[in-house]
Amino acid sequence: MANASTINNSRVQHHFRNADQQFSSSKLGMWLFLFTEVMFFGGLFVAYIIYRAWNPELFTMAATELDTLFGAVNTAVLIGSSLTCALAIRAAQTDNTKMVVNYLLITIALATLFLVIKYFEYTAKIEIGILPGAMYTFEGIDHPKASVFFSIYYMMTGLHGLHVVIGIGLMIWLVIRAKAGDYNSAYYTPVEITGLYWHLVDIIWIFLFPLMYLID
Amino acid sequence: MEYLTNFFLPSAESTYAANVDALFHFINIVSLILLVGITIAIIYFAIKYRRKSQEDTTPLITHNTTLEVTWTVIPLILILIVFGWGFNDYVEMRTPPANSYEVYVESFSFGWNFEHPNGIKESNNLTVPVGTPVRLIMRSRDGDVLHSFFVPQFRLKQDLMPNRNTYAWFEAKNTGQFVYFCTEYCGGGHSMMNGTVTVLTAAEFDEWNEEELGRDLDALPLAELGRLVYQQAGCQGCHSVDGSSRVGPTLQGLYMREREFTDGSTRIADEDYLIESILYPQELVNVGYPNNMPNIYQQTLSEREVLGLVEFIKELQ
Amino acid sequence: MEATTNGNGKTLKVRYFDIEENPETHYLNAEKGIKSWLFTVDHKRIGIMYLASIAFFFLIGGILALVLRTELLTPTENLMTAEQYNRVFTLHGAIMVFLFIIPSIPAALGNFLLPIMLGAKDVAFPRLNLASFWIYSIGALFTLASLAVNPIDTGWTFYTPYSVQTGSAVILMTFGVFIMGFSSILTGMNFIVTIHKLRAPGLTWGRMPLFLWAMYATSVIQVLATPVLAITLALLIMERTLGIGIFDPALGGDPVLYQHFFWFYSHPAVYIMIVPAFGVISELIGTFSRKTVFGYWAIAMSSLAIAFIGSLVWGHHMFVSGQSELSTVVFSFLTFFVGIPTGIKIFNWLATMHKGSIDMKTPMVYACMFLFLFTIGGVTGIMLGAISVNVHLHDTYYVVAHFHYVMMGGTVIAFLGGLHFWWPKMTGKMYNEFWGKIASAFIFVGFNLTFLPQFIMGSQGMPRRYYSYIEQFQTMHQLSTYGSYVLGVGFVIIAVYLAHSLVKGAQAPANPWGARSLDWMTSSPPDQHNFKYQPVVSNGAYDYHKPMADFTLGIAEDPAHHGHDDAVKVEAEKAEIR
Amino acid sequence: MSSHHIIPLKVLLSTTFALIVLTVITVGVFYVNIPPPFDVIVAIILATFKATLVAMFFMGLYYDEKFNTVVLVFSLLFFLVFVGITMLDTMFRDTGLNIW
Ligand code: HEA
Ligand code: HEA
Ligand code: HEC
Ligand code: CUA
Ligand SMILES: [Cu+2]
Repeated sequence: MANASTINNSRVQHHFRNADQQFSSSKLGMWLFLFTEVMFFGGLFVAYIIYRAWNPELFTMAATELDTLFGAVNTAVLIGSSLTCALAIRAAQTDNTKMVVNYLLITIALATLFLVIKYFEYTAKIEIGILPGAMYTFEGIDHPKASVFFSIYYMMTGLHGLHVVIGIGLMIWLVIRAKAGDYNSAYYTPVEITGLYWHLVDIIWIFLFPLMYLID
Repeated sequence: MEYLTNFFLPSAESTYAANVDALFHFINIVSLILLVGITIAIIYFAIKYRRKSQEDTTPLITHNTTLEVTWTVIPLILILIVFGWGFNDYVEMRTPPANSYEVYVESFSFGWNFEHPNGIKESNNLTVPVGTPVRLIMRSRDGDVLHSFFVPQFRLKQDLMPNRNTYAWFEAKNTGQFVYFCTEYCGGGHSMMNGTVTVLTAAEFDEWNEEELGRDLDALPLAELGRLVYQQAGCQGCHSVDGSSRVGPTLQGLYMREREFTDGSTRIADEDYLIESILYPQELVNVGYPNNMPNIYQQTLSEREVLGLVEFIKELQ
Repeated sequence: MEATTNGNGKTLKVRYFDIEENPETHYLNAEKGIKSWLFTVDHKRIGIMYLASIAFFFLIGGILALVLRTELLTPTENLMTAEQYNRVFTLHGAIMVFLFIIPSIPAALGNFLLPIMLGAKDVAFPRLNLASFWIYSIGALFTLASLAVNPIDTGWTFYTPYSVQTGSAVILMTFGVFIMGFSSILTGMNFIVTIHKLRAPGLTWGRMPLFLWAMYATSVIQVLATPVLAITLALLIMERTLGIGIFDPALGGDPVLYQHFFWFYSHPAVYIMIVPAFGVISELIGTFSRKTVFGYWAIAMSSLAIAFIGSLVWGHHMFVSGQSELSTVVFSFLTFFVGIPTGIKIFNWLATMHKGSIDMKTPMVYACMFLFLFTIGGVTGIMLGAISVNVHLHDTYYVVAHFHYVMMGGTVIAFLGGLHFWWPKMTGKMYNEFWGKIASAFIFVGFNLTFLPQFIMGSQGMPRRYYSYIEQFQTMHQLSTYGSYVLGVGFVIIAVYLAHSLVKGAQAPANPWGARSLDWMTSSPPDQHNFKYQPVVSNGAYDYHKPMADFTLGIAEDPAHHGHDDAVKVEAEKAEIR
Repeated sequence: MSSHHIIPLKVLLSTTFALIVLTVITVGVFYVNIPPPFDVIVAIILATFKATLVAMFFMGLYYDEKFNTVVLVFSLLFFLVFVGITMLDTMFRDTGLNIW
């Protein structure tokens, strides 16, 4: 959504009084969007919390099937990508177009790394029959609702993964525009706003990691 | 007054019904007073202050704290009364007396089974003694959907779920027959999922118990048994015996009639066909009907019961 | 076109300008061709497109209502089988709620009016606004597709496990609703940002028309609650496709949890429907009583209070669902508190009429009708909130009557009032006052005849979503059905005279009602960019005690054009530009 | 305009450092085996702390218009309402009204 509002290059759109007004409007819009994201993921967190409160033993048993190392590494990867993303904004603010592109590329690389790791995680599970819902065939967890845990796991990490993919798409688009020299200290709203989005993706993972992987 | 209250609410036949009604009438009266007041004000203002000329001017009145506090506080008091009152009765409605007579209620698409403590089973009619608290332990059949047990005259309603029990209780004040409905939407047969609660005197109830317990199902002629199963296994919810169409086709005149199926084939409804369509309803689906007859009767019905059903259907000519 | 003003709290030099009557070019004819509509970023045109869409869906929903009422004329089968009936009421409910009433006032009237009332040229994100409309259309297409495939029969609430088991096209339908949810969210975001950032110089929060306060509160609910609907429906789709077992008891899930999720959105959604209606009523009553709205701040803040309290009460739909007794009691307690701010509004409107100069034009007739009907709907909501009574009334026609009184008697009536009120502004044409009043009479009579009997049969125990019923209820059902026909006639009359006014109606003046807010300070229909000048506001939206001359303000962007050269200086107190 | 604040490099780098350290602590705490429910509480507190850092410095809320912070806090509040009230049901089923 952020993009649609700001496609117009550095020019101020006709209904805004000045660039400042446009910038702070876009930012407020993005924050409201993040608000909806919080509630969107919130639904899944509610399901998580309630099922965990109902079946604490299930969550302890099931979490052993998740690889803490993968989770921890991915946390670090995302934190790193948040940093490079913030640096990309900084570069734009300081009129350093080349670094904008470079930082964005690093961010994209890290995001891709995150997905690759997730891919290995998923395949390892799928191989032993840990699939969401009705397709679940794994027998290693002795609990009638084991499949529900993994449904929640797949829904949450899957939705998060989808956000990562969207983030990568947005950043590729930013790279293209940045290469064309569209961003500078006077106008960098899309970078700033995509950054906000990306940090939220990071924040959600910060919560997912201990809640999914670190249950004992 | 009597007439008016009966006009709005069905007769109050359980011990707590009268309390519920009292609150109902209280809210109605308060609401009516409010509504009449508001309506009079609208009409009065609209006439008294109607625009007399285009040059009319109006005074500047931005607010009036006293007035505003008044119409905040009065409703506040009213809602607290209504909440407390409703809460109080609710506690009663949710707290069955300790010595209640317990009945297990099972709902399924589309019918009801009741099981008494002494093992008597009934379908689509619940028989209880008057003046005795009855506690319902309710559950929907495994794999089924939600239903809700509603007896208007008892002011009783509770949803049933397939995954856990829910509870309700009532104590009937008078003998008689009272309709119950299913009030949680459950599909094609939702509006046919009704039945009756029969309230008997203590003596009648004992008599009824004896009669039911004394009945030897194995000695019953097949067709008689079939009729019983028809009533109790839920067939009744979907199949009529008088020619009218419910969720499924009527059973009247079915025997030896030619049937048409969605796969284009046809078949004469002989004994074999009847048995198959009861035990494996998903195989052949009649044209014009949904494929939603429960696929459970291989497990729930004995061979003799199925034969009984067939004999019963054969007699419905 | 930036008006180079910089008045952070300073005094502004302001010139009067005349409003052009019946301009040659305006937003409707500034550009031509179907593309100039479909790809417009003009909030006014988007508003009109929404208006057309919701009128279409109201027609469909209404026809379905008449069909289902006709089926209920007798206890036996009249037109259709039980399965078909179930589809009809589900589609009626779903279309009316998701395709008609939720976008009705916010997306149609709101889009048209919000920037104009703010003195802005457009909403903050015009392209996003167009995207919202397209998202709505795509969602609607999915819904219609489900109609073609296998119309859904779950009730508009999609309760599990029935919605998981039924063979109808639940996925298409819920996916359509899921998509439309995003349209709602984006519109809400857009409006919040617009109200925060694009108010004209001098338009302080305290001078905003109450319609904008209502839209603000509505937008907050939209942004807050709709994502939960989205995730709920997404999970429902997953339940059907993957069997994830969160809501389906057959797989270890919990159906009551589904109900929490659904109502966490859908209860606040009823305030998405009614709060904009409150906004419209404030405008109507202020204008046609020609009097300062009594208790401006109380009305403004009560919208926010309703939005807030309304988010805490969703469980009152689940009193007999098997949720814990504790939560039942808490939900009942909280439910009643919505009545307080709502009551404040009702009484403040009455107080506004007191000592006013009341002109009973059609919009005002609807406003008074609203006060009457909505009060009935509201107090019966209080009845339903009382736990012990709710146990008896839940899922009976009493509930059906309650929600039609608030949705149809409240929102739709307010919408009709608003439609007539702003019709001259939107189209530049006057509607026929005589036929307007005749139709409103039909609607009033038909409506009460339809839904009053439903209260009675509901209390007597007639369950809802019933295709047939026991004979005892037949009289009431028949009254109700006849009432719905009268209602239908009313709507046909409206459709006819509104269509007629488009072709043959008299030209509308810029400000036919002598109103004071900015939407009336521009021509009818408005200029493509709303105002020829950047307006500057120095009066409240309801300062009816001041002479009209104070209100036509603007900063001449081009003094040679329409501006009086002997400009008058006006003190614009605290004219803040943010 | 405050929202155009350029966040100092030092702030960004130390935030990252703090986040990594906190991640290590989170994992470390896991191996300490705190008894439930305190393990969850500690994990949530740590995660909240990390999230706050990200929001304040990476997302610039610390330098930004206050209203944006209000929006974020509000969303969390509503999430808590959603969980909290729903749990009044899910945690108290079949306890009847004896809680009073
Ligand atoms: C526009 C939509 C709308 C609005 C505004 C409301 C407003 C209210 N509703 Fe309604 N409601 C629905 C739409 C709406 N509702 C729908 C669609 C359903 C059914 C869904 C389904 O199952 O399909 C429903 C169902 C519903 C139920 C569940 C019924 C059941 O299924 O068992 C309850 C129970 O508490 C309820 C309560 C209320 C209350 C307390 C209000 C309050 O907001 C009303 C406040 C207003 C007033 C109180 C009147 C004005 C005040 C005064 C004149 C002051 C004096 C007041 C007092 C003394 C209190 N509603
Ligand atoms: C906005 C919401 C809305 C509106 C306006 C209506 C309007 C009407 N509704 Fe409905 N209704 C619902 C929302 C709404 N409804 C919902 C949510 C349900 C629950 C569904 C469920 O259980 O799942 C329901 C259920 C419902 C039932 C219960 C079904 C059952 O439980 O078995 C009934 C029965 O009488 C009914 C009747 C009516 C009638 C007669 C109207 C009338 O007011 C309709 C009048 C309208 C017309 C007759 C249209 C005429 C229009 C024209 C002729 C053209 C005009 C064109 C222009 C102006 C451009 N509705
Ligand atoms: C949920 C509703 C439902 C219930 C309960 C149900 N049926 Fe059916 N039945 C149907 C439907 C629908 C059909 C038609 C579709 C088909 O042929 O499968 C049908 C078909 C039949 C047929 C074939 C009828 C014909 O016209 O060819 C017979 C016989 C039958 N059912 C017997 C029974 C008996 C006996 C029971 C109870 C033990 C029973 N049904 C319970 C819905 C139901
Ligand atoms: Cu069973 Cu409705
Ligand atoms: Cu509600």
